[in-house]
Amino acid sequence: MSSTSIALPGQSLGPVSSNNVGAGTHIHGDHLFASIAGPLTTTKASSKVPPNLSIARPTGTLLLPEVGTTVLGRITRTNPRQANFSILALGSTGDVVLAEPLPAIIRQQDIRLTEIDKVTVPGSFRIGDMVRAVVISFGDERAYFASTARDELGVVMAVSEGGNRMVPVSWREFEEVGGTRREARKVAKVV
Amino acid sequence: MAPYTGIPLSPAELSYLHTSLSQDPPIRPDGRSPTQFRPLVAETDILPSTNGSARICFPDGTEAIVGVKAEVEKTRAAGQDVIRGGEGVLGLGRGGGRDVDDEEMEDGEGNAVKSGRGRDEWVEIAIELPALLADAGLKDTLWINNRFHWRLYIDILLLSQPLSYPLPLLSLTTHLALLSTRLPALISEQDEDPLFNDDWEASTPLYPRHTNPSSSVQQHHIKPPITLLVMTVGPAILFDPSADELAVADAVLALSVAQQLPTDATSKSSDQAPSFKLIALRTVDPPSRLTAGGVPNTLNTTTTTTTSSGTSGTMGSSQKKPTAGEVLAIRERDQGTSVWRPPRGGVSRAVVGRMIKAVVERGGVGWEVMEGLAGVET
Amino acid sequence: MGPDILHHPLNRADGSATLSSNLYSVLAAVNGPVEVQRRDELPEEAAVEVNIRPASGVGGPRERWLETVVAAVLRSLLLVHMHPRTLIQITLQITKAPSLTLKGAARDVAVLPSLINAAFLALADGGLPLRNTVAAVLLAVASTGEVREEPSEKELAGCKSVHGLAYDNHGDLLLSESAGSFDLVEWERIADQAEKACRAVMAPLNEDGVVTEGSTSSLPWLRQELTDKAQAAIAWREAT
Amino acid sequence: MQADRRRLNAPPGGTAPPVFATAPKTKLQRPTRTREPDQHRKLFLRTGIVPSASGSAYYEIPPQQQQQTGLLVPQSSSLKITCTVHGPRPLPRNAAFSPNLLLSTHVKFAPFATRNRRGYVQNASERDLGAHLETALRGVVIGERFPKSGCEVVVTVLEGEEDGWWAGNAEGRGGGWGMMGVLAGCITVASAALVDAGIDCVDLVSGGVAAVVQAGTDQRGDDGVVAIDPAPSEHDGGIRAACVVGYLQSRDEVTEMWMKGDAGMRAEQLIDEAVKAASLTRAVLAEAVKEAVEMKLEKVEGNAVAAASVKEGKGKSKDVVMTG
Amino acid sequence: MAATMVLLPGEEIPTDLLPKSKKGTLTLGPGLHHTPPSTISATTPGTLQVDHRKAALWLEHAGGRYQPSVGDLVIAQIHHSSVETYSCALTPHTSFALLGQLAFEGVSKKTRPQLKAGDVVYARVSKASKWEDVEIECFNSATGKAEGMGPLKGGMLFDVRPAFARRLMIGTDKEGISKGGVVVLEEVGEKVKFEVAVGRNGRVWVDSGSVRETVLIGQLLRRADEEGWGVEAQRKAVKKALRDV
Amino acid sequence: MANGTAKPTGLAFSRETFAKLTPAPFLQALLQQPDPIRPNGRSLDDFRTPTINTGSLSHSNGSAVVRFGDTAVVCGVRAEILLASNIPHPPSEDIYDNDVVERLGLLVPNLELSTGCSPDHLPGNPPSTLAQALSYRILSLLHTSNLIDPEDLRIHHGAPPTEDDLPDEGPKIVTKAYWTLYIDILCIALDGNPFDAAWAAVMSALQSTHLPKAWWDPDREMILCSPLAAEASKLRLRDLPVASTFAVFSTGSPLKQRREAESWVLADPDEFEEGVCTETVTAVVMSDGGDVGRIVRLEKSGGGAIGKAAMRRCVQMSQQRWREWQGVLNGG
Repeated sequence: MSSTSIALPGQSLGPVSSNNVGAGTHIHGDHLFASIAGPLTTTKASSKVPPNLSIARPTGTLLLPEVGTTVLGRITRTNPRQANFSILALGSTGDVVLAEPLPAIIRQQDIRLTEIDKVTVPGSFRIGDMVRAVVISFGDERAYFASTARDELGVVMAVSEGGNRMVPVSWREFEEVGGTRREARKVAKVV
Repeated sequence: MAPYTGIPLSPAELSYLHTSLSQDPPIRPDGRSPTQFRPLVAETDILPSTNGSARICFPDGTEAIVGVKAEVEKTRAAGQDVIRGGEGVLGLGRGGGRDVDDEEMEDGEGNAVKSGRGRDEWVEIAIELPALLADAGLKDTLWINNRFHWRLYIDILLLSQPLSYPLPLLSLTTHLALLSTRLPALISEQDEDPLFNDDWEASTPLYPRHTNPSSSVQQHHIKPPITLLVMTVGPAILFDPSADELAVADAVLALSVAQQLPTDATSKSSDQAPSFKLIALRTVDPPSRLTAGGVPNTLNTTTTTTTSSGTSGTMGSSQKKPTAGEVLAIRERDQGTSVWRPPRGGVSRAVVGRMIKAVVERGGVGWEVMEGLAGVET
Repeated sequence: MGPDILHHPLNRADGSATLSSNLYSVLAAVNGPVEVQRRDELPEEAAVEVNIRPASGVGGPRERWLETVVAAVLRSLLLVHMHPRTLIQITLQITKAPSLTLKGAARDVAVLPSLINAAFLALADGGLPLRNTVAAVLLAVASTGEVREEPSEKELAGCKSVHGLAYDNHGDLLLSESAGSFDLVEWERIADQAEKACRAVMAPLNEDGVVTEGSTSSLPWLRQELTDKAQAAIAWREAT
Repeated sequence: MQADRRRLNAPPGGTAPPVFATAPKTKLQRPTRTREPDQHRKLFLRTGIVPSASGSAYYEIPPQQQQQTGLLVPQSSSLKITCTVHGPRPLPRNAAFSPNLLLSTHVKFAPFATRNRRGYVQNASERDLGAHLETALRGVVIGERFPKSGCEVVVTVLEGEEDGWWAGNAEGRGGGWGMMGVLAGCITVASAALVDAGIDCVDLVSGGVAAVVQAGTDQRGDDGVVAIDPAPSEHDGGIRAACVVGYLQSRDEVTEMWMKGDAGMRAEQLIDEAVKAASLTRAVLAEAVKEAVEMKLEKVEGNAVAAASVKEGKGKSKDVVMTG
Repeated sequence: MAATMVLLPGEEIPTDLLPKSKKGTLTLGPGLHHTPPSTISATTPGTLQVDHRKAALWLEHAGGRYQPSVGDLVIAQIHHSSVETYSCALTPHTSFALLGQLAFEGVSKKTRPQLKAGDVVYARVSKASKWEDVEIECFNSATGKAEGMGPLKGGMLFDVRPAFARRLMIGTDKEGISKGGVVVLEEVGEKVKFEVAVGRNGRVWVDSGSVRETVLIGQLLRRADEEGWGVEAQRKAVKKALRDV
Repeated sequence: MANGTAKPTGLAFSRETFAKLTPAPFLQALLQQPDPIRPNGRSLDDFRTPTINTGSLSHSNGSAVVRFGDTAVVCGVRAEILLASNIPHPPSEDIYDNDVVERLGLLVPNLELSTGCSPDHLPGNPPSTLAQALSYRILSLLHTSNLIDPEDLRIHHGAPPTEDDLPDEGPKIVTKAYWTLYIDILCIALDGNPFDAAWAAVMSALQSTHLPKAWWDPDREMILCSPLAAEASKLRLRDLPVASTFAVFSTGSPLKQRREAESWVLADPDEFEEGVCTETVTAVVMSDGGDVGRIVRLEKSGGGAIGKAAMRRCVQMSQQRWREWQGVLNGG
């Protein structure tokens, strides 16, 4: 791994004609250049497709979520129309930890795929819940728009009103560990 | 500078403007030639209570007023006599006053070297204009005698919201105001408390209008420097760019020029166009860098930003979208050819050279502007 | 004995009280739970904000420091989880301070007990949810080594060390600020005496209002005050 | 200066900096430039000094070897600059939508950074430095890759170049020549921090400064020489003109240029020399950045292998029982 | 009434004082905090009140800001209106309560009342959770009947302490004597005709045709609250006040 | 990256992610182990080993750079002159000597956090409450510990006898001016516990402080100083107080029975730990003549977990640390 060549911003990576632009690179004139510092990786070139050159950041790959990125975050406020949450980490297991939380919104219609009319925000999330969601758009000037309308998406960790840890017992309910108290959530299917 | 936002132009308009300005010759929205300035309103001596004043109004509505006021001040020379003894007092720390005491050590003996007696702090200016203070001549004319000097207060007032970089407007106005500034004639002798002739007619201009070779050294024929805004788009170099033009600039420079002091006093610098020298230059962050890039047609079907809570919310549609990687590739390959993309990188040295040349060369833009301003009726 | 107390002097505030000890007088006002600014908002708790105004002039770094200390104590005292995404605002105006200028830290420590006690009374008056009842005392160790409870201005000026401590009704130490020169043993002696004193002011009363436990030096003024106040509040019931 | 409610203030009487008397027998030795005109002072650059920031770097030009003067007052000034980068981060609530990364720069001298004690609040020249730096960096970052996010570039000057020799005469002082050296440093250190933060840039921008310096004390006749990386205190003849550039070597472009003074016919040469200086700094910059990347990679590997020692606190990671 | 028990914050309620209930569930009122399994402690100084019939207990406390709970009748002031809801103020400086645009008796999209900022409504708290904004309604969502709720036209608003408002609302026993020990309204009622609505949030709305009388009534209530008048004091004050009407 | 035993929720998070998502449970999990190891790899009582170097700032009379792990602080001391004649209300002659420094405000410490040392302290706004509180704690501690002999700050002048003096008495010594020390503390990198680091930096900087020889020049009516290092005098510190801060992590909650609460005392907390701890203790120990280490300042607030016993341990650790530090500071 340490044998990999390290590219620096501004370093020429060859003509565009024979290379494909990948992450961490950019094109200037007819040449491909590095735009971040990190190990350079080249995909296998085939007869018709030129190799794809990309540079990875030494620490995780992403700095910000992109459309389609799975994110983990905590619900910060809810109202009848939407739930606000702070994105804390990127990736379905949150491997990329963010230095600062990013504001995001799950709109009521994006909570579930089915029975959208029946779903309510309070019946799906409570402040403090840890949710897994996927970014569906860059959203408004402040918040990303995210969706939990998929089985493996939704609440992954929750604490009961009584302050006890809960575990999912169905697709719509959590239950206190060693307790009987149940609370309604949009539960993320165990993967 | 606060980020310049609120550019009213769409990516399409920006793209169009950029291409038309990149033509040779460039096609400017208002049909000007590259070196042509927009007509401006200028007047001087508008403030009777000042020693000199001017007002300039650009067609884009930006307007500035400058007032110059001169006051007699006792030259600070604390402990000067003691210092004569040869043991110097040197400042460590703030107290600029202290520092200049050393200066007294050199010319304190009363030898008649005139230059280098002026001090920066004799000119108090509201906004730091590049190189105004660099002009030693100005400061020296403020010297009255060993004990007294003029203090010049230059108050600059920008009357309007700056639509673009305001420095040129301010410098031109200041230039005019200084040209129109007059100081009362001195009638007292040597180092005694100065007495002045209250006859305004007898007063001497800070910057004599026309040069007469016979005049002594203390009068210098240099006009106050001016600062001009120059921008490049592709190959073109444009002067006095409008706010719209700046929105597509590749690079913007603010250049300050002053007249070249004739190397030998006998040269007929009066009849031929005086040469100009560059005395300050700085790049200005072009607002174009903050403009929004366009979306290449290939991506148009799926917009990546939905400020309006459209149907794009559902998972279904987001499946169709190209991966982030593909988006990047498409945008990069386009390189702003088919749609507008904010400029990247800087400006090449060669272009800078050309810009400088265009300003300072004999009969260049710098000369034109100064002539134009000299023509302003007072 | 015990400080002079006036309940609910301010009608506009949700809760308020004035407390005058032999050294300081403090006017405390409480508002809450009220709407909180977005940037201070805590998703699962109420934010606690303390503002301290000195007896003269505008506050400075010293007041900011006092605020952080008082806020820390009150935060551990309030049931902040009951009002998430709200603000509980406490304003403490010092109206009387020792005339003779005390030396730095002594002056800093000396004011804290009065601030804490005043703030507590105001919170109680405002009916904000409290985890416990708290009381704070000021102790000074004279150069002779003897410990003075609620010392006088003079004693304070001449003392070797000053100690401000606060205990709650479970005997938990919520605040301990000491300055001067002392050793561990001394401090532990101080802590014991302080705990005794704090428990005493909230000790239960029996019928004839005589203290059943705690030092005789101080009566359970705190409980007395709060009890009288609570009974006054339901006077109308008896009336009907 | 009125009291600042948020700081501890000077005694009401107000204080003045000490005034030094040159002791009769001591001869004040002005430092002189020993290196060639086209030679840059040795400089030190390291990234990743502030782990809590997205990116950071430290830049230093150590004081030149100075003869033991036995004076309290430093003979030659040195340059010490730190820079942290925070971002990409969400824009402040009040900010409007921005399609690009909103870069904002902030340059501040430490109170003890210069001979004249600095104030706590940014002054005009510090704000202007910030503007110059912003211009230099805006051109190099690829803003459109970080929509609606901001990036704070914070530069703290721990020790700044002087405008001239503290004991020098009028010509050496004023003119703010020191500022230009500082700007060159700011550009380089900020560039390193940006790359350390992993923000896309078209190139490594590096700062360089050159000046037209008077050979002798007398003004007339000689039109001086052009020297790169001038230390104002070393040029007793004074500095006639100076130029700073933020230079992109791989594109041969400048994102920032700041020229002051009367370069006469030498303007172009002055620029070229400044660019030369920038190229020299770039070498150091590239080296530092590469080193940093290699170190990060090793660390990542270390974690992946999970053989990290307990000292790094990784050892126990396996034993951690998750309690959601 | 038994010797009142005064509790200080953090003090537990002796188990022998807890009411016995068949279901084994207790209803906790204001001023009390439950820590599982079975610890009940005071959160504010106050006198313990127990209702053995309802197996309910709470602390009586005079001061403090109004805390909404479902079923409370409140007087709300419209602050602004959005697509589906009006945002109304119940108490100053607290986040707004939401009132559905259609939460009135027998209204449709077209016939719904057009309320503007400053208008006052008499409403019922329909949802009170610490996690979301409070919701109120101007009709009983079960029956769809207004039950006296709805916009309050004309008149004036007066602020009293929430505790006093509650006393005003306790109503009268079979002899028609106020249980809350407030007789001001009854007394005045014998001389002057007026409309009144009392909100638990410490707001009283009064409207007798004339402004003068309205203000007078408001003042009487205010002072009865602040000066803690007993029944007799109230009667005296009312007589004195009405003499010059 | 999966580690830890899979939970019913099927969650498998990396350490970093776990710490980020649910800091408190993460810390609790680590501390509940038989021999607790903190996330930063330290044991409960471990302080970060400091690195100090002094005199690196050329424009300061004294300076120091102190590093505690990833917390770095720079302190520069600048001496300026306060003319006695400029003092509005000069204190009476009989003023208790040690009070002069405080009364005249000759020590002016200011701590700057908005240097971008962490994302929470970005520049552009006035000093945060934290910064102000820290500045004040340092000032107050400087005064309480009587570190500096007022004599070191006085600039005397032997006034020649005037005729209204008694003939026999010689020139009487008057204090013409005082040195005022501006102690500027910049936090360059912040990873928790800024106070201990800042205080250590102040101590080291003051120790390395030299004041130039200064005298009153009657002719110019001003104070002049000698630029010769040889003539400058080193500032003497009477003592070397050492500050030790602890944070308390407690599982106590109003929703749980009091007896269920567990708590741990963490020495020299880092940023992450401070984020999940509300209760803190700071003990400042100095010799004050003895060799046991007497307490000059003891601060604790933010919770009730620390009682007498825990406090005793904290103080003893502080005294231990004070002993170790004597070497470090005297050496540094």
